[in-house]
Amino acid sequence: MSILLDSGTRVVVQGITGGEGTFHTRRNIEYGTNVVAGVTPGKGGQRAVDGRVPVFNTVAGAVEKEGADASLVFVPARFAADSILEATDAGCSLVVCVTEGIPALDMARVYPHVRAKGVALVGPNCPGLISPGKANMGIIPGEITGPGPIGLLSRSGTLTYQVMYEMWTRGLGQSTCVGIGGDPIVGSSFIDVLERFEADPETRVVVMIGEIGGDEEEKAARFIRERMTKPVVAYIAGFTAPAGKRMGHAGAIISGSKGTAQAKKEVLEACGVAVGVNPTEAAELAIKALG
Amino acid sequence: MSILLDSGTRVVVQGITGGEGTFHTRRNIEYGTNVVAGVTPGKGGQRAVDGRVPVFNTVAGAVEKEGADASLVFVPARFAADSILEATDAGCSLVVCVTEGIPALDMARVYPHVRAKGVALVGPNCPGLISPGKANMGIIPGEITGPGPIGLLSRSGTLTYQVMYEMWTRGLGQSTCVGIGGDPIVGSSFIDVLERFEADPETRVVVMIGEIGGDEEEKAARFIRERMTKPVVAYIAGFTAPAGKRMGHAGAIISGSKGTAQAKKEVLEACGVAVGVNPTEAAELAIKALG
Amino acid sequence: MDLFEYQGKQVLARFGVPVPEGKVAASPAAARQVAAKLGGKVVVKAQVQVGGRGKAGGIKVAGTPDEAEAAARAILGMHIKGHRVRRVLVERAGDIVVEYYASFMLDRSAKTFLGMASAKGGVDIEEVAATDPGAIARVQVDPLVGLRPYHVSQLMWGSGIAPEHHKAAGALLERLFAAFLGTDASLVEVNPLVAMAGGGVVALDAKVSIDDSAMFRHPDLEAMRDLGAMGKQERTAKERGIGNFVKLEGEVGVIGNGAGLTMSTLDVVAEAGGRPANFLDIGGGANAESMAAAIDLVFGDRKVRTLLVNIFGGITRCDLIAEGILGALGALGDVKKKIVVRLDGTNAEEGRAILERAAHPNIVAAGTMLEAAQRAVVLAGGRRRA
Amino acid sequence: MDLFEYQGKQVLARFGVPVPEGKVAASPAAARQVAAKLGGKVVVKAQVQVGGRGKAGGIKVAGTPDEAEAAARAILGMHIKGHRVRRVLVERAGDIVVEYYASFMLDRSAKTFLGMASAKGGVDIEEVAATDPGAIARVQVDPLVGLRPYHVSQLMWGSGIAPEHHKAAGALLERLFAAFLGTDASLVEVNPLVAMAGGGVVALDAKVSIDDSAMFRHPDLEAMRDLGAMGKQERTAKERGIGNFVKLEGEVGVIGNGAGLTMSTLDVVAEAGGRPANFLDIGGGANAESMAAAIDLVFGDRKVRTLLVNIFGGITRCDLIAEGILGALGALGDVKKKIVVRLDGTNAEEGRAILERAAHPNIVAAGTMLEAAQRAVVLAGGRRRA
Repeated sequence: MSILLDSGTRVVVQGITGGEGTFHTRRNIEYGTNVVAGVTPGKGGQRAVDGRVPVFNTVAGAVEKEGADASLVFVPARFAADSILEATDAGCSLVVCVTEGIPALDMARVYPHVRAKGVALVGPNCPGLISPGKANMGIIPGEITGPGPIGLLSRSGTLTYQVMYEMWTRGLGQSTCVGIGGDPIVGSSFIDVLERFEADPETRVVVMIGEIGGDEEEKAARFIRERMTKPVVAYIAGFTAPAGKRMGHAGAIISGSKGTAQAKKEVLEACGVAVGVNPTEAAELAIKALG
Repeated sequence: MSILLDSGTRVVVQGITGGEGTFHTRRNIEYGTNVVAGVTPGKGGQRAVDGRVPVFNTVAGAVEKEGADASLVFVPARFAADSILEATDAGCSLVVCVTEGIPALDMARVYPHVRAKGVALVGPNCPGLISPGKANMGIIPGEITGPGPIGLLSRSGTLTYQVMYEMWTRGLGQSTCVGIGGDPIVGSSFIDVLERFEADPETRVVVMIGEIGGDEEEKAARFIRERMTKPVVAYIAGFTAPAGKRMGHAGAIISGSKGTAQAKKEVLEACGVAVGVNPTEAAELAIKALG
Repeated sequence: MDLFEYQGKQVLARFGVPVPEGKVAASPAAARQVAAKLGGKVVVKAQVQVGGRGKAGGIKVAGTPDEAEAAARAILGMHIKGHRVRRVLVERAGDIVVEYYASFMLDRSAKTFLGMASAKGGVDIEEVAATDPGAIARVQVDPLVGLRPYHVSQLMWGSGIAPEHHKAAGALLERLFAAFLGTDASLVEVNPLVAMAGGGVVALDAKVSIDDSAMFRHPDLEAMRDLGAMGKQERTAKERGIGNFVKLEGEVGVIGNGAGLTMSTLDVVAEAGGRPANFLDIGGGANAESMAAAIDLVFGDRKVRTLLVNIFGGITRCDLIAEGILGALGALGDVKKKIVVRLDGTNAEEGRAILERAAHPNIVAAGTMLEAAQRAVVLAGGRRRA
Repeated sequence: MDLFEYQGKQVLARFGVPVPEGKVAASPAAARQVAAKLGGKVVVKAQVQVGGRGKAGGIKVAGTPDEAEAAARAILGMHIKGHRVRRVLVERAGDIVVEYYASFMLDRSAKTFLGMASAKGGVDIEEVAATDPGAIARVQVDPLVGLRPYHVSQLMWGSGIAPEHHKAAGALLERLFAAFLGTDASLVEVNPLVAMAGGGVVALDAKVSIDDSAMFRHPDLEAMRDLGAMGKQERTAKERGIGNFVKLEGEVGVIGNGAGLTMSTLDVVAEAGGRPANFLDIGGGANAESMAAAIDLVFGDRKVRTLLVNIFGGITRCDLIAEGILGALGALGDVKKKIVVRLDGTNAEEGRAILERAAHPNIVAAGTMLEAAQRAVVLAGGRRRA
């Protein structure tokens, strides 16, 4: 059992007939992911991705006919919040939203509903998640990792790949790797995912990749100290980021003294989490923690 | 331990300085209820109910200063939904709303928020609840009952008193009596309360008083069959009600064939619940169920 | 409060729901005028709050103002399932391509809003629900989330409504939902929702029920209340604010406090072999004046032979009730009918003492609810169970 | 996107938030005109997106148009914490009774909205939060529930705002929240919110930050974007859509894909003893053209000695990146500066092969991110850690 996603997960892809949707669905299928349906309103009855996937007009239809229980959202930003709600109400227990650029207000209104329904939302503005050797939902390149004892979670996209790759070149794979997304409001927080890794028998060590801005890492640090028995290793990006300047996605705004990489590192270390100075060292710390 | 309410419950009364608020708060205090605060915006710092209760401007203030953990709402209908939300957000775990005439739309918007926060809402348009011998929150006359092994729940006001009285004249008291209210949308449903009675060691037999309209009783019947070990006795009012006519509060609309007293009786009996033909028989059935 | 079709359409139109052009008329002459003004073919429709008026002959098509007048003359004054037709709606007739169904309502059971749509419109939707449930698309709309595009999409694709009508019908649904929220409705129903030959969709019928508790926010809707459609006693009860009154067919008048207790009182009267003449819940906090007015109202029905007053005092004080009964008897003068009174709860002993002291020949005290019902039935002429 | 005070006030006023009468001016003469039109005492305020302008002399009171012109002349062109003053806001001055604070913002941590109010207005609110946290009332406003009367009540009673100002300040808060929602703001802040001698409350300052992701809904706000306030390279990046660019002070140019990886690249450059010249995240799905434009942009800074390109291909294909680099070098012509390139992930081998075949003298291939950073630092002149 991996967390959130495994080979039994029945995935519906929202926006499957779009360029990105088709491209990544194909990659996910080739990885072994059980993609059972796609959704594009008005294209119900067609088949997408080289005829391999039946298309429905609504997620409810895909759930009813194909038993989909997880949704992967590739819908454009201005419709994506609606798509998350649709998947939630249709009964998906996992929703992964890759879409970047969803207005924060839309997500602020989506989050409490999704949470009240008990749905695990990953993202938006995230690379998705992969349980190596089992299934891949999103845009993480499957070829740079493999199964192993590391649970990886990250607010970042390509930086995650970097860390995965650093581990894999050292022969270290992951149980599951979750990119939680860098937007101001995302579904699953670090703590939500840490809790799952703590309970997951396949995960022995957890690697957490944070960055400047917000206080997710600080909250995670306290959670790790109080609630986790498994070793956690961290890496934080943004030591060189100048205060008050924006660096890419909205998750990377420094707000006063709190939220700096240095502050996060100090809190993490105070809570017993080893923090690597670069991705390479983080990978090496993970190996050390495995013993 | 009674369900929902006992002598340790720290009650704040919203709308305490109004006529009804003052009158019933006094009765509740005289019954032994631990009323620790009242709320009327603009009257913070005063004392209400013969100087016995400190008044605050906000529920948050009452929670902070007096440790209130349950709210009793006597606020007029057009402000009552707001009061329920205020108590919820201030951290009360129990909110009892006596107010009648709150628009259904307001309650429809209150309910999902209250539910998401895990608050037990009783009412609106209900007589409140009483744990005889311990505490009384609302307008149920305390003198017509006493402590005992019966858990009583009802959608009705005076009919509840009738049944309580029928039992008490036979020497039978209650663990807790909950009037869930007769409005189209109320907080706690029959099932929510049945679940608590099932778990309550002081309750040996449950008496449920329903009426025509809706399908609360039918849902409760299935819950009783599947999940309850304690005997449940029921009484349903409205056998003589003509189809399609409204009888008082909105909870009493017959919708087609479903929702009639006869249909409810049949479903209850099919689920193993003895149904009395009048309040007297219901009380007698409860005695019998006690063995 | 249920609106008549013509009122419902006025309200929906305010929220942008397309409705046929037309006007209500209370006389054949007025119907003729409306038809003349509209020009061309019109439909004349009985305005009654009950289904099945089409089969009853309450809807007629008229090609000319003359025909419209004749149709109105035939329809006005008709009785449809006990409802007398007092007004007709005269509307421009159009070429209907297809009939759909759409509604939003308060889903009490799920404590949320429910939207429904079906390609099987123009027929009894409850029948469709019973015989072909798959033909009706349903979506729950979380009241905090509101109607979103995906809800509309689910209703369109799930209902079988033709894709070429999705855009127009979807837009109508959005406006219908706005009307549902904006009027504090417990139900807005459009059946049929029709697609016209010229393109576009129209609400050809409208059923709108407004939450009475929300009327304080809608004085414009309160003004639509048609007291004329009520029975005389119901109207009196409404106008004088005497609790909640429903006329029934028996001879035992019933007054209780609280809907549940009053319903239960009807049941025990029936159980004792009597037939209740009415339901009258005088509510919480009744006093001497409201009690006197209630007795006056019930005795206004000549079929009533006995009155049963069943009060369990909570907020209501039984001493005030007793005084109200005596006051009413004083004001009514030479009444022969008996009043069986059962008092319990707050100040019940004081109330019973007041009645005992008065020793009024028309008042019969009863110790329990069952005893009270049995006595009332006997005094009204005994068991009548058919 | 942060709005200037005068823009923020325009926006708030649209939602009914009361603001002082006034107008922005870009020259002393224009300031004089505004002052003359307003008549009486005015305030001339530097328009900069940074705090502390009062202490820096960026706010002056003027009794006459002459004085307003002189004040504007003194303020325009000033540098306040590195920001050049290019405009002043000239407003009517009023008699302030008391200064409060109010704001709504997106609370990322709690994933909800946060409202704050304080009777300690007109001072740095972060300082108040640090020294006297009890002076600030906070309420979380559930985005699905919205701002309700009880939230406003809690802010009023919890903040210490005088009861006589509750009604006016409460109404202002409701409008401020409407503006917050209506503009997709991540922050609306009024500090100070002042009560005036003549009664009423006014937003005397306004800080409004708009969510860039929501700009597609707000073309009117997008039109307020002041590219003139940006540096030259930032402006170019924005205008040409070349990812996310931030100018820094060093000599090692940095291009990466993804904000996290690019930040991490800056860190390893610093760790290797170099100083990054910029942050440039070219985002996902970069291709040959965008890569060429990015290189052109970074080399536009003469201080840049070496460029480090760090790409981990996901959606981005490394072969296209390699082609872009070669294309850029061809177009730039006689460039002496070296480009250290590290490629991994999607099509990395193809990308490396392309570069190897080209054997361009300015391109230095690196096997890992750390190695790339070290090489770039050496090529830029070695360790410079202060």
